[in-house]
Amino acid sequence: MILIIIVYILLISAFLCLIRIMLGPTAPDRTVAIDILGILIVGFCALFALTYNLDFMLNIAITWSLLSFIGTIALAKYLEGRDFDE
Amino acid sequence: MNELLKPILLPVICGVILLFIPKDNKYSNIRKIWAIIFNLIVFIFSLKTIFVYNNSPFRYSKELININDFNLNILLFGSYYRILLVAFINFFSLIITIYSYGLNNLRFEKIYYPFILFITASANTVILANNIFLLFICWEIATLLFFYLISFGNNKEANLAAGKMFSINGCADFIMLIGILLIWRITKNTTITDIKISINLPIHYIAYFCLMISAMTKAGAIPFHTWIPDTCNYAPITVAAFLPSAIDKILGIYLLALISINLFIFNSILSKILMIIGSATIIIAVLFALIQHNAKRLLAFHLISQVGYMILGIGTGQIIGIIGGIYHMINHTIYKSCLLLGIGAVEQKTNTTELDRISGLGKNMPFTFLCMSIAALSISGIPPFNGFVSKWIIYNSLISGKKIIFLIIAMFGSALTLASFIKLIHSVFLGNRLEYYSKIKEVNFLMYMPMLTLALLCIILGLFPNLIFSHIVSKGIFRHHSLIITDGILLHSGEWQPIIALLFMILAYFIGIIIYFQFAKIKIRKVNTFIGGEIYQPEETHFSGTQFFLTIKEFPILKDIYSEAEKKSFDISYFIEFIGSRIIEILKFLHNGILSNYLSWTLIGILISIFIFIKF
Amino acid sequence: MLIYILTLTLFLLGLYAIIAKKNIIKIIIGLAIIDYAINLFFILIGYQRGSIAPIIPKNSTIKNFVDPLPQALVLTSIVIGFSMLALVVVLAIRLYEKYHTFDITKINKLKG
Amino acid sequence: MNNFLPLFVAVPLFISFLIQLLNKLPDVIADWLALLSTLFLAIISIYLIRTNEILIYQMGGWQPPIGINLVFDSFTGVLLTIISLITCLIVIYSFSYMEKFTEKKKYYSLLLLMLSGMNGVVISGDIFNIYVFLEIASIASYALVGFGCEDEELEAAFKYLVLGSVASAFILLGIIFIYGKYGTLNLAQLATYIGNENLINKINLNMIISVLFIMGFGLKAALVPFHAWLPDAHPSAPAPISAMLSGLLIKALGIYVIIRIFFFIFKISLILSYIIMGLGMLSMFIGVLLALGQWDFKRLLAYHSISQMGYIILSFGIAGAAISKNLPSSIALLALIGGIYHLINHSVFKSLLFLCSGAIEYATGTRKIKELGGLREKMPITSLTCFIASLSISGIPPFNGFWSKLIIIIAAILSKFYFAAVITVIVSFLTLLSFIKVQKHILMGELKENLKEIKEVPISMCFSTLMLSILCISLGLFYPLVKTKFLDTAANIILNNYQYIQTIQNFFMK
Amino acid sequence: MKYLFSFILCFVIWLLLTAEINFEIILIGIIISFITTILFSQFATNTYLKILSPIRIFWALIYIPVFLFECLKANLDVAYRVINPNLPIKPGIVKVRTNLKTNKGKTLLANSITLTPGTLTVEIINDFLYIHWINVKSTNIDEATNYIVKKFEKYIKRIVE
Amino acid sequence: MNEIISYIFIVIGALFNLFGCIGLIRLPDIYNRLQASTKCVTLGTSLLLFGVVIKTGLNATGIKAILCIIFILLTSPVAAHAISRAAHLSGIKLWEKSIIDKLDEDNKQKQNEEKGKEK
Amino acid sequence: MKQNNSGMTIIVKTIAKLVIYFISVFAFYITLTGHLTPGGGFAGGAIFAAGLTLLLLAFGKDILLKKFNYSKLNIADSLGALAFVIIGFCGFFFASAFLNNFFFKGKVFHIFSSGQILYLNIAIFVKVAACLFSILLLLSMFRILSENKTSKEKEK
Ligand code: NA
Ligand code: NA
Repeated sequence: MILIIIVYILLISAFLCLIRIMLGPTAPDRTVAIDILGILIVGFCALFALTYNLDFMLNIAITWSLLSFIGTIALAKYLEGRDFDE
Repeated sequence: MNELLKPILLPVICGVILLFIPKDNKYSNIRKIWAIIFNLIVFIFSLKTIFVYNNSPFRYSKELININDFNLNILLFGSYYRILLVAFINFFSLIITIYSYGLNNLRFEKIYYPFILFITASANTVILANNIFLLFICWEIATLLFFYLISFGNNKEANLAAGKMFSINGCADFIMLIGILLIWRITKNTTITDIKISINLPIHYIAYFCLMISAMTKAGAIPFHTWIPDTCNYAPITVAAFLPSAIDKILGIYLLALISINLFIFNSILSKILMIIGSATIIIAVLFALIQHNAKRLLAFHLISQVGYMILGIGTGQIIGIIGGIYHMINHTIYKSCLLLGIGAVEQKTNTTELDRISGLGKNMPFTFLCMSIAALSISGIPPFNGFVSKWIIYNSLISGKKIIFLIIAMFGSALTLASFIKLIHSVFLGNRLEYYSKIKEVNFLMYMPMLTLALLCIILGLFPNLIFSHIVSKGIFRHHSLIITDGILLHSGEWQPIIALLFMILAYFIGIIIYFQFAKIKIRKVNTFIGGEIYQPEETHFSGTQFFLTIKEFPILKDIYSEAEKKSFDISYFIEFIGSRIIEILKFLHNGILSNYLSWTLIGILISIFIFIKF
Repeated sequence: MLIYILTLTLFLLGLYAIIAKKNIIKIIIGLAIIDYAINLFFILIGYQRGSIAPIIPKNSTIKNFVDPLPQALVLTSIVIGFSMLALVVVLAIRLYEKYHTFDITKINKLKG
Repeated sequence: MNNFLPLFVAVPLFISFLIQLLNKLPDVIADWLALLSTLFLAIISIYLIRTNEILIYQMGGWQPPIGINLVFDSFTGVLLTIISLITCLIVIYSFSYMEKFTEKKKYYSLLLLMLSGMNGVVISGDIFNIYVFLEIASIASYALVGFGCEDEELEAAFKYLVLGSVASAFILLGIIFIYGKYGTLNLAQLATYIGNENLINKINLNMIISVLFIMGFGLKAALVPFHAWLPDAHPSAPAPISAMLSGLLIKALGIYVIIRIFFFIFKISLILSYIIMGLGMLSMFIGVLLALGQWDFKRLLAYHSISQMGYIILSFGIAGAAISKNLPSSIALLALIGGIYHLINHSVFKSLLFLCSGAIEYATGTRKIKELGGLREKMPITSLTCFIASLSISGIPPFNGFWSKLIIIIAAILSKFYFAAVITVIVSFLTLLSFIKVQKHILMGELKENLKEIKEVPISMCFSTLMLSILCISLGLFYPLVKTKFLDTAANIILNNYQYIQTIQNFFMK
Repeated sequence: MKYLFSFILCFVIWLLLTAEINFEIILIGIIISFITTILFSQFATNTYLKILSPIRIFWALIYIPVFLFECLKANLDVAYRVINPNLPIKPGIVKVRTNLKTNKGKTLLANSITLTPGTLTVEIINDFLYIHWINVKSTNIDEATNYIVKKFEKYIKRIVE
Repeated sequence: MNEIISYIFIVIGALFNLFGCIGLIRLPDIYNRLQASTKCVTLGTSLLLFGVVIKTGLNATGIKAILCIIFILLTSPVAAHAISRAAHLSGIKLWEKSIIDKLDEDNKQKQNEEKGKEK
Repeated sequence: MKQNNSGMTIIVKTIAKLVIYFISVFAFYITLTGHLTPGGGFAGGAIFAAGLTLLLLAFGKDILLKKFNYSKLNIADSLGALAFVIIGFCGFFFASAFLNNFFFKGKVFHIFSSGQILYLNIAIFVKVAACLFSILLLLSMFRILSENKTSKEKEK
């Protein structure tokens, strides 16, 4: 029961992020939303690991947080108007 | 070795040997001499075959491949008639090779002589083949070799002419393939001597027409003639004399006779169609011949026109007419080659064949003059030359078949032929000799010897027509007066009605001569203009016989015809090319390099296939 | 059923992008979307309600795994799709170097 | 003996990576590595095809549907042999030809990757692996098309890639449907499952699957209307690659799989045969018409590839129709023989033609037909081989193209598809016309002023073209031998597909 | 010596990840740590080793609750502002100064600032940080420094420098 | 007991996440949104993970969760900083009711100085 | 203190320096336990390549290319692939079939179990990491080329 409530809370949060991605208005806004979405997914993974007692879900959580971070950095660098390898 | 394999394998072997003589110029004479020797050997062998023939046809068969009843065995059948034709082909090959010895502008010598031999071999195979598919293959190879023979000339126009020639002939060849496949479909057989189709279903007609179109294209009947003028004009003269005028005629008419008599049972509808085509060919081609200024083109149109007689003869469906057609084919080959070789000799000396530029060469080139005159008289059907005999037989058959309209057309064609040859002989050999042609000498012996031979043949075959006839009759095919189907030729020595025919002919020549002089009177004039001691270019000052017929163009109906002809309205190949190029343009336009178009095609393809699945 | 239709929509969306969009990058995105849609579809084919991933964790007693084969195949398919994507991006960049445009309709030297 | 099967995939893969690794060493080593590996494959493929039996190999020792298994039958054998032989010659050709490109090693490694993909497609026993190998070969070919990195090459590669990927997507979709419905991807198992079902002639999943496959593999085989990538892509690649793409790739990825799927898995139905025949005729006709309008030698050849693929698929369509109409099996067999034979022949002469075009481009620097002329004087060997190849593709006896075309026509007539026969004859003529044009403008005619200095190409290139033209001639001259040795068995395998199914079933029963 | 910190770091991470200790894990851990250290040797510095001294660890242990408290405060503050229908915010970017010299110190400071009440490090130029402040209390550089930086700086100085 | 505490943590974490996301929607400009989202969501997720740690104890899962917390705490402020910096560099202005933009002023001043030097 | 202009701010750099060890070890972890949990060579390689990408982003290419230049990546790439095929061949030669699992299989849920899958995973790791990162490098290098070109054109 409580888990379902938590999941719904997280889903609403994710939905709000999606709205921000849609609304926009600038590229950094969307980037932020994507970043947040990534972290939310980490939360999901943790919940999943908890409920099903699956060890490897946390691997996924770590991977996701890591990729989300790198992606955000990459987008930020792009938004600065610089090349990837500058 | 089987007697029938010799005329096929010998030329191939000889040709391959010739190919190994290096390209270097210093080997030129060796090559030429060996070519002559080889051709002589081949010819002698084929003559020998004639002499060893004893009333039963030669046969040869070798099992090769059998694809689900489609028989690709090598079957040869050598009846007397066929052997005779083979000998004749080899004879021409020899004549041309000898003549070529004197030619000095053959840039493609290394290929030329072997290819002459190869073409001979393939033509021989076509004649001897008893498997209709084998016939097709060799037919096609002959076309290809012809194409290469012209294209090797390295000459742009020759190249174009070769292309045109090939696109028309090749197309016809593939139509023939369709015909052959239909025949196979109908009879489940590919052996010529076993096939006998009585025409009553549409598919039979289609099969016949497919083969007929092919034969006529090879022979050059209207409307499939358009390749001939260009080819004759731009190809080397020996090639023109060898192929369109000799080999192709023989093959085309041979095939026409074969399908009309052997493969199919001839009926009156076909007879009418053939006769209409024949007479149209006679008259239209000769009308075009009249207005030509170039000797080669003029001869080319006569090449077409004469085919009309042969088709007319075969089209009568009567034994006598068929004999006449085939005899005319042989005769035509002789005199037309003679004429072309003569013009070749003139071209060798003057570097031109434009009639306006040549005149009065009679004294310089007496042998050429003589030979060409004989040939010209022969083609015009003047007795006692051979052209007369064959035309005579054809006329007779027309009369006996009560085909008077066709008779009149044929005779009128003859008259016009005479007129146009008077023009040719006049403008080349008679008239005033131009100053810069005065030093011209007769061509060498090896060049006029073949012409003389041919001219002699014209006379001999005219005087003693039975020389061939009697042999044909006695050696099995035409042994009896009744209808005997042995090889496809029906012969019947016929009831001639010489008097009526003779009368008509005299009338016709009278008309021809009148036409000639009518225009000659009006047009002859001569202007010598000197300005500042310089002689103007001769073509501006000299008016020769060619101008005489310009006024023909002004005749009310003819005018339209000529103007349409200039617009190429009669040229089927031109039409097809036009439509084809439009389609290709549209297709090319569709491939416009835009990705979404390509993708949408694929989706449309999917939708259509779903539709087909659902619908059916 | 709804989820299948959604997958189909995704697929058609990708197809639409490839056909209708002029920008090369959008076309590439369309390709990627098609790839995703198909992989998703493949996973769905192997899914059964109430089952979990076909991975055996330590000390686990779960028995109702989903069909593992589609997942293995999808992994392969993803790898393939990835390498394809890498190649197409390289091509797109090089094309941009040559043509100075991302408009596919202007990149049509080859026609006829 | 069946242990040899994985080598067809593994050896080229291994050599491909090895060549990449030897980046610092001279190119000659890469040359020889590539040559030796392809030669090795050619030898074992010839060895295997002589055994004339169905061989099965299990990768990693797992059973289907999980395990990967490789299957070798006569049809596979024919394709493997032709692929290995021609690739071997193409590698020899590349020795000299690829000198002018900077990254020869990368070229070889992509080429071998493509080879391994093709072999994999041909030898795979399950449909998903066919897809995987197909993708490997396709991706390598996309890269090779854009190898020169010029504008047009990149453009062609991009378009090819997009269209090819869409096709792959459709193929994968079809495979997913198959898996969803039957729960296996093994060809033999599928055949037994589907064999009990209704034929695909009404609206059901099988119909959709076959449409998807027709589109997907039809695009890989460049059948009209899925052909648009080919005339861009094939001319843009380096000549040896064009030869491989046109000669081998479209057959291995397109035709072969279509045959495997529609003749082995689905029992071919009449309507399907009609669709295949329609595609074939459309390809033949439109391809040749477009070829007639081309003045770029390689583009012309590319359009001819479309046209010739039409012949091949048409004859398989005829075979399918004959089977589903219950005509005598000899007719279906004939059509199959015609198709397989034309497939082999087209591989040989189209590769040869592309290699010739490469030689001409190598010597003269152009492939515009109008800028060429009279090359027979300066480049006798290339001209001779080009001449033979063009006669071969035009179907002039005694070269190989003649027989296969004739067989196809006869099969069409025997199964009463007169229209198809007439189209075939017409297209043959147009092909001949088009190659007469090529000969006229490239080999004959006057030598252009700017071509006076050209020389014959190096020996390795001449060797390959000569070998291929010898192959052209001997395939034609020894038709009866070829028929009894290769074609009959291969056609029989397709016709009597239960043998294949039975053998595999028995193997896994053990 | 320089690589020791990296090696130890890697090894510890490995052990944490596997959450198990036996012979093969340790063996593989050593190998992997070795490989990683070599691969990224250019990023290894001596300075991190200093952190391992007991005094610094002590200060770090003190710092963590301080920081967490600030963090919680920050979150409650922000949550309040977000939920409040009036949206009581007064944002702006201010400039603050730091006395920290090392990059590590500055980074730690910046991250701490970002994670705490209504402040976000936008830019760092030499000794100055530009902070986005959701509720600006002072635009003066010194006052702002007092508000934002001072509470972390003393700890960070002791931990890192 | 453990379970209850863990769920309390998890719920609080989830709520923080929600607040962060509401802030993402409600707040007026990119910088303010970053404020809300980074802080709340980082802490929220950390709390959530911490809840997991409490529930599972220090076994493999728990340790990984701790690693994940550390990682998020290390990286998410950096990400926020990078985005805000990028936003500022790409010229995105603050909300119009903002009080001060010191960074912008300083940049302009610097530019003016450079221009002065050039002159 | 001298500010290095390439890469991003010191904050990012400092964190990247620290985090890269974690990413790297995690990538190895994912690879080596590929036969026990989801993951394996492909995932591990991708994570490793992502870590390198982070370095590339944070520091710019100059620092990174000292160690991970294109030719080295290329060699690693083909070595990985080669290793895979060689392991496959081992199955072919030492056991009955290509890719046959012939290595000693150890205890379940230990790293040294499942025979050669571990080694295959390592090979794939090397291959994927090198390949992905070299693709990324290539892509970013193209961008520079084009910019250089356009700037040169502008100069002209
Ligand atoms: Na894919
Ligand atoms: Na593809």
